[in-house]
Amino acid sequence: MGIEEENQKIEKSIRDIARDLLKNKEVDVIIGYTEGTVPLSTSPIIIRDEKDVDKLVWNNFCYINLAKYLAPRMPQLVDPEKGELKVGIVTKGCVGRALIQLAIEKQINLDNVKIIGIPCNGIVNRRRIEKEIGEKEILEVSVSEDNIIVKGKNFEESFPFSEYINELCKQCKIKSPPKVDSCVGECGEYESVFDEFNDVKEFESKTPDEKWEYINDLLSTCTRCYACREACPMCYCNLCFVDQNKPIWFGKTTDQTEILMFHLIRAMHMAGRCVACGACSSVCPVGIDLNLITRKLEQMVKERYNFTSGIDIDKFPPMMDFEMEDEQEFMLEED
Amino acid sequence: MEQKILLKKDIGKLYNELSKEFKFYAPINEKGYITFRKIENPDNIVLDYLNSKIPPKDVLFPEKDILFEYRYEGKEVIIEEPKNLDEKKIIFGIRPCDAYSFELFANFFSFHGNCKDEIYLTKKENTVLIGIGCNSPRQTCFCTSVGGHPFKKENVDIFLVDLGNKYLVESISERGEAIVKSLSWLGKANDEDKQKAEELSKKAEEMITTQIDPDKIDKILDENFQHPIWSEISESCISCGTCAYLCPTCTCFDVIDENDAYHNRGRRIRIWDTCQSCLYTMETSGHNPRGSKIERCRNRIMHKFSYYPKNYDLTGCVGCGRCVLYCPANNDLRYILKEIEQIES
Amino acid sequence: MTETEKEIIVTGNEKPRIGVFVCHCGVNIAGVIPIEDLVEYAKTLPDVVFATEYKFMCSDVGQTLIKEKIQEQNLNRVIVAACSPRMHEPTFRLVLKEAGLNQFLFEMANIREHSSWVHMKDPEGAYEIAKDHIRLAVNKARELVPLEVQTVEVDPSCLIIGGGIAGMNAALDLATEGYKVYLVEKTPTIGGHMAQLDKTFPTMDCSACILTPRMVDVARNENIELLTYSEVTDVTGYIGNFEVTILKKPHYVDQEKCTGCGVCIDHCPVSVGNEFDLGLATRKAIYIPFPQAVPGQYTIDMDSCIRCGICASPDVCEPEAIVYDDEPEEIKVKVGTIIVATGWDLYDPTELKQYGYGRYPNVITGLQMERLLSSFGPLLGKPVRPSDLKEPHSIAFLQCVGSRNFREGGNKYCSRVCCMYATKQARQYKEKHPDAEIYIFYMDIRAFGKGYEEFYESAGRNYGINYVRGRIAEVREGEDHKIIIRSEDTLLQQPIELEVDMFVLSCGLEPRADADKITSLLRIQRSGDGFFMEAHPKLRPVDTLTEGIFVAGVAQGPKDIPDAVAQAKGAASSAAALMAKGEVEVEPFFAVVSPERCIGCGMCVENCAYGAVELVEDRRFGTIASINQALCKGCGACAGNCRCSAINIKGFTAEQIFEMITGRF
Amino acid sequence: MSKVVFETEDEEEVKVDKDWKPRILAFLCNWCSYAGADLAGVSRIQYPATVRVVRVPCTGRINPFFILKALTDGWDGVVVSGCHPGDCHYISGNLVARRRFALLNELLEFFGIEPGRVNFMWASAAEGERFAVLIEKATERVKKLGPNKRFLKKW
Repeated sequence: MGIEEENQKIEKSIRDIARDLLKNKEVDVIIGYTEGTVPLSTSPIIIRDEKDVDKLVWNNFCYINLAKYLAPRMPQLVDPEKGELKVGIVTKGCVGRALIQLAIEKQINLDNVKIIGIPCNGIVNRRRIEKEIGEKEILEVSVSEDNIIVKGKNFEESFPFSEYINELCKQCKIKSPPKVDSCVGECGEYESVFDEFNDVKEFESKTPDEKWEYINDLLSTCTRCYACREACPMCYCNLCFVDQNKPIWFGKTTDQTEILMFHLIRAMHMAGRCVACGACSSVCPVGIDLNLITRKLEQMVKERYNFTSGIDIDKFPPMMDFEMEDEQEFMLEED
Repeated sequence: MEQKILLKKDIGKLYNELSKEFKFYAPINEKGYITFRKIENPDNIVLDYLNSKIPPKDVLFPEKDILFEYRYEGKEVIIEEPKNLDEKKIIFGIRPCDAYSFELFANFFSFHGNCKDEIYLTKKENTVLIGIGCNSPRQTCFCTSVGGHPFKKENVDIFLVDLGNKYLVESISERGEAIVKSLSWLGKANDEDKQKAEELSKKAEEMITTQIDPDKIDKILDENFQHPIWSEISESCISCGTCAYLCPTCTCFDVIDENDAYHNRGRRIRIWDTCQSCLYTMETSGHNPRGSKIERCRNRIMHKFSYYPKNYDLTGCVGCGRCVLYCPANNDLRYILKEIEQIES
Repeated sequence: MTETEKEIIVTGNEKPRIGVFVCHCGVNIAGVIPIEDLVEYAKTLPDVVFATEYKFMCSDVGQTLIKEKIQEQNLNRVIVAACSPRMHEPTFRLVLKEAGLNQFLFEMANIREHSSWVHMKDPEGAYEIAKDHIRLAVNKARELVPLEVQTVEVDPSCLIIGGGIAGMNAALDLATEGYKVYLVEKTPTIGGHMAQLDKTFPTMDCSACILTPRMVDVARNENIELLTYSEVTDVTGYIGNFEVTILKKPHYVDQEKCTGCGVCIDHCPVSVGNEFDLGLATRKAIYIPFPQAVPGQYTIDMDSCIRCGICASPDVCEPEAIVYDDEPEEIKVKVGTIIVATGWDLYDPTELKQYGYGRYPNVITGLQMERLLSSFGPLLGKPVRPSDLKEPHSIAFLQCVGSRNFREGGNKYCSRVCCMYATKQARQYKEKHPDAEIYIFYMDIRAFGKGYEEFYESAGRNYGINYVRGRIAEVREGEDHKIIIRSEDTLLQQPIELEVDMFVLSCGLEPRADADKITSLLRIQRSGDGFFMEAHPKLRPVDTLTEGIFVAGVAQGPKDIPDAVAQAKGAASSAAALMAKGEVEVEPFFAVVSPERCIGCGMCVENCAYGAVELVEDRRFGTIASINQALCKGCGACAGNCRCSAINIKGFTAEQIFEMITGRF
Repeated sequence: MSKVVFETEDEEEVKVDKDWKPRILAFLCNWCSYAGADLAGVSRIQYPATVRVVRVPCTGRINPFFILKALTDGWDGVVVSGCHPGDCHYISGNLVARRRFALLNELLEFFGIEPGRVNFMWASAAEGERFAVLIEKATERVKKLGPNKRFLKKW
């Protein structure tokens, strides 16, 4: 089955489930994706009425992690009388992981959430496509068979799908959301996820100088706009560490040191919590691809603490937990 | 004024001559997108581009702008003003919409001459803008609705039109005239060239399909501060601030101090801020009049389409379409404005 | 505070006025670091309004100097650059308090332990470090705020772990003073190792004769709750308020019904080695450790019991006291203080193959010799060779077995009792067998106690005991299980070979094998030798680093009976001092939550070892963390992990540490 | 005396003396490592004069900020030392911290900060000698790397 067909099937089932949920008053709103107004995009949408469910779409440009709309308790999702609304949410694997992780961190109540699980077949790496097309205006993008077809004035190019999806999607083992009680769509069971992390290991085999060069070059254009933070479903602090001013642990400018500090501390904060949705890279206005750092985070907690975030609602994230037997090979020892 | 011809192969020559006197900024391709950088090698200049992703505002209004530095000498505090403000700059290959944005900037940074920001104004004063006509506006562009045009020449010193293998060069200001004169080797333009430029201008104008009515919007906004539309508009917004960071007219900044305790020195810096940030307008008391993204999304629209016209008689948007194109949540400004237009007054 | 002195109120908003007091510590600091220069340097630091020096800041004169200057210079922050804060921080805090300044507006710069002493050979480096430590202290001092001392009530009760001579003495002292004591002993009887000894050096009084009356006193004392055959399984809480869980192991004999007739022992068909006699004699599966045991309670050793049921038959046990389905019992007590007196284990010489212990029947340990010599022992005080049960004519003792050994696996320390007990045992044997040949192989004799030297001297002179200076290279077994010893007499500088009937290894003392368990149970520390560590080797020899927990006896380090008793009394006295006051001041260093930053993720709840954090619903801020200050110890595990930096630790605030980091060089 | 000359006018050329002494900031937990350092002092064990000590109640208190701030603020190296696992005065503070340090250490290396710039270790109150030996080792590691430039905030 081609990807396009698959997507249409998923789209239909999303609409059917959403219609039923709204009809039966099981939920008050449905959060999903709708057609974008510019190529390579979709727009998140909140649907309140049964008749609008046909606005829901599913394709390979649904890069925003919808769990974000639940984390900061949107005013639109709270009714002055009823309190928190019951929400149905179109959930691909990483959205499902984010929801579970948020529930572990006591930020959402899964009782109020209906997970419309869908199997995701990968999100197109739009930054890469934009880059390869260069200074030509993309007017239309579609996925047919296994190719991404990009059309514009006087040109048409096609890219192999499996090559041009997000790096994280290529590695993704959790295509549909892990099963929890409130699943209404297609949810899977994941005990533990095997991953060799060859990409991370390859990077780590470099010398410190090479790594330093690479990371610096990668992050050098960061404008400290924090779009990555805002798109991240797991970033929901009232006052982010970058905004704290007592004491000011690091500056707010785009000096190299400060940029590195920001990304390093953000990585520290995401360790064991990051759900590898890639939203941060997709939204970066200057196109910084953070997937390598994301992969590193996954690899660290998996290999050290056998933990994969957002799978098991009963398992504490590694930073909340500890074992006497934890590895400590990095500790300085007498010879 | 007299129109000249610059052959594309002569860009390097132009750079070599002008960079003696000016710091030469031009669009280059950096990591897959176009941005304005100081040029070291003229071969890097990309003039055949749609529009830069990062607007050239950061040449004069950088993300990190040092306002002053101080240090202690003994008990005395010595304040050092920023140096090289009067450094001569050229911004080469700027699109008309971005050039127009500098005019909006001038309003903000001088506020009718009552409150002048010398740092910006001095820098602007010493900068020559060499614009280039926009042969193929994107489908997201709507400059013609907000006082612009793909071939608007008024805001630059020298205006170029891409004629294929050469540029039509037209000096607009006196300063531009002087520069063009100094480049004695420029060729002469013939009528055919001029006519072709005219055609390109018309063609470009036709390509812009989005039409909005800023005056009507201004009126509607006045009466609908509490309209439920703000909640709808902000619903899908993730408050990332991409719209503001990529906007050529956004001027909001935050002022911070950096201290180096050991060396007894420090500096005051201005950094970009965005009205989409949850800390924007946060008060020391902990109260924030724009506490939720409903208010913050409204502020962005109101600021550009209501407050700016009231303060300066101009729309605070140049219609470059960057926020439309790059919004991660595809919260399309064109559609937002259309919806506002439809509000019944 | 005298009348002329005024209280200095500090709100934290006024400009810091910091005073720096640099201590010479005699030559300890001044011998390495130029103090004058240090004072001059301190004066250049921002907000330092006064700096001076003195020979001994901790002395009365030094303290007075600080008090005067606080008043005179109107100081609102004080820094003493001297030794470790672990040494004198309390001293100087008191000085501030007396001078009318909040005692937490004080900071120490450690320029002795961390500078002059460790960089003696690099005076320039030491000076640099000292300057930086003063600078760091000044930076932190700027951020100090006054804190209120907290007091907690101290429950007038004490848990004593270990019923040996140290534990018993501590228990009796505290009970006499009227405090409730829970004396927990692992074995079925109290008495400890002292009960195994025959006579005690140097006075040669009978160990049992002086010990058993004390044991009875302990049992009889109303204030002492004796919990034998019991183990502490859990300790929570803090000084003044420890919650202790004790597991009472089942005896399988109903103490209420048992008359102690002993018929069961006669009928029990199982015979196993007797721990009390170190395997030199046997006991039955149902047993009493030794006749004078307190409590005199019978116990069935279920590991060796074959459950034949004989003892339970009414013919054997008329009162029907045997309870095979006896269950362990868990009791919980609340105590204000804890004394650890867990004692010692004897070094096991099996590993030292060259001495033949465990291979040759006539090689025994000193403690086994003690049992052989004991008139209460298995042989009623007539030592015989284990191989043929004949009285030996010649005996050799080897000193320092498992002590003073710097090689892998050895104990580096001196066990302090072996020289004396070997000499004592040799004298005892000589008294009964004047013809016997006794050799003591030693490295050097350590007879340091009162009357010890005289005792040792007389052993050689009056008893004809041969002291041979030299270590034994190896022993082998000769004919008739005799032991052939090869050694060198280092005084005569000639090798010797000697054949003796019996060979006694004077083994040293070791920390208890289960000391680890106690360490983690009580969160106290152990020194490098494995014994429990005192808070300060000189000045706080009975305290541990955990407030409210004291240590006594060999648990803290090898010692003889008088020292163990003295320390026990010291520990009892320290514990009593706490309980007598009824309350104790604790450092007000606990966690505080900024509600506006907290997001209620609950990470701190999981990370807190004391259960001091819980999530609560706040009307304004939603779900947020809340700290129970009574439970919080101020460790900061919550603060270190908080993504939102919503938690701060008083006394070690982020601002203070920030200032120290940024105030470099 | 050894000296480091930073010529900070644009090109930061750093001349390193052969016996250049790195400046290391050490975060020591109050109960084990600080006491261990004290014991090293009491025992007069000599180690290089490179560490300045910040006392913290427990390694659990140490936020990654502390370590990173020390690097951006110009310390040449950082040492973090606490109680051995299982011996924490606060039961498990060092175990919580250990996970944090493990991740921070890996991330620092991932970002290309030279291994050895930040050193984590355990030293108990009784291990004055071990403390001295490890400080010596940490000093050697930092010395080999030279002055901290990568993460240093440039003015």
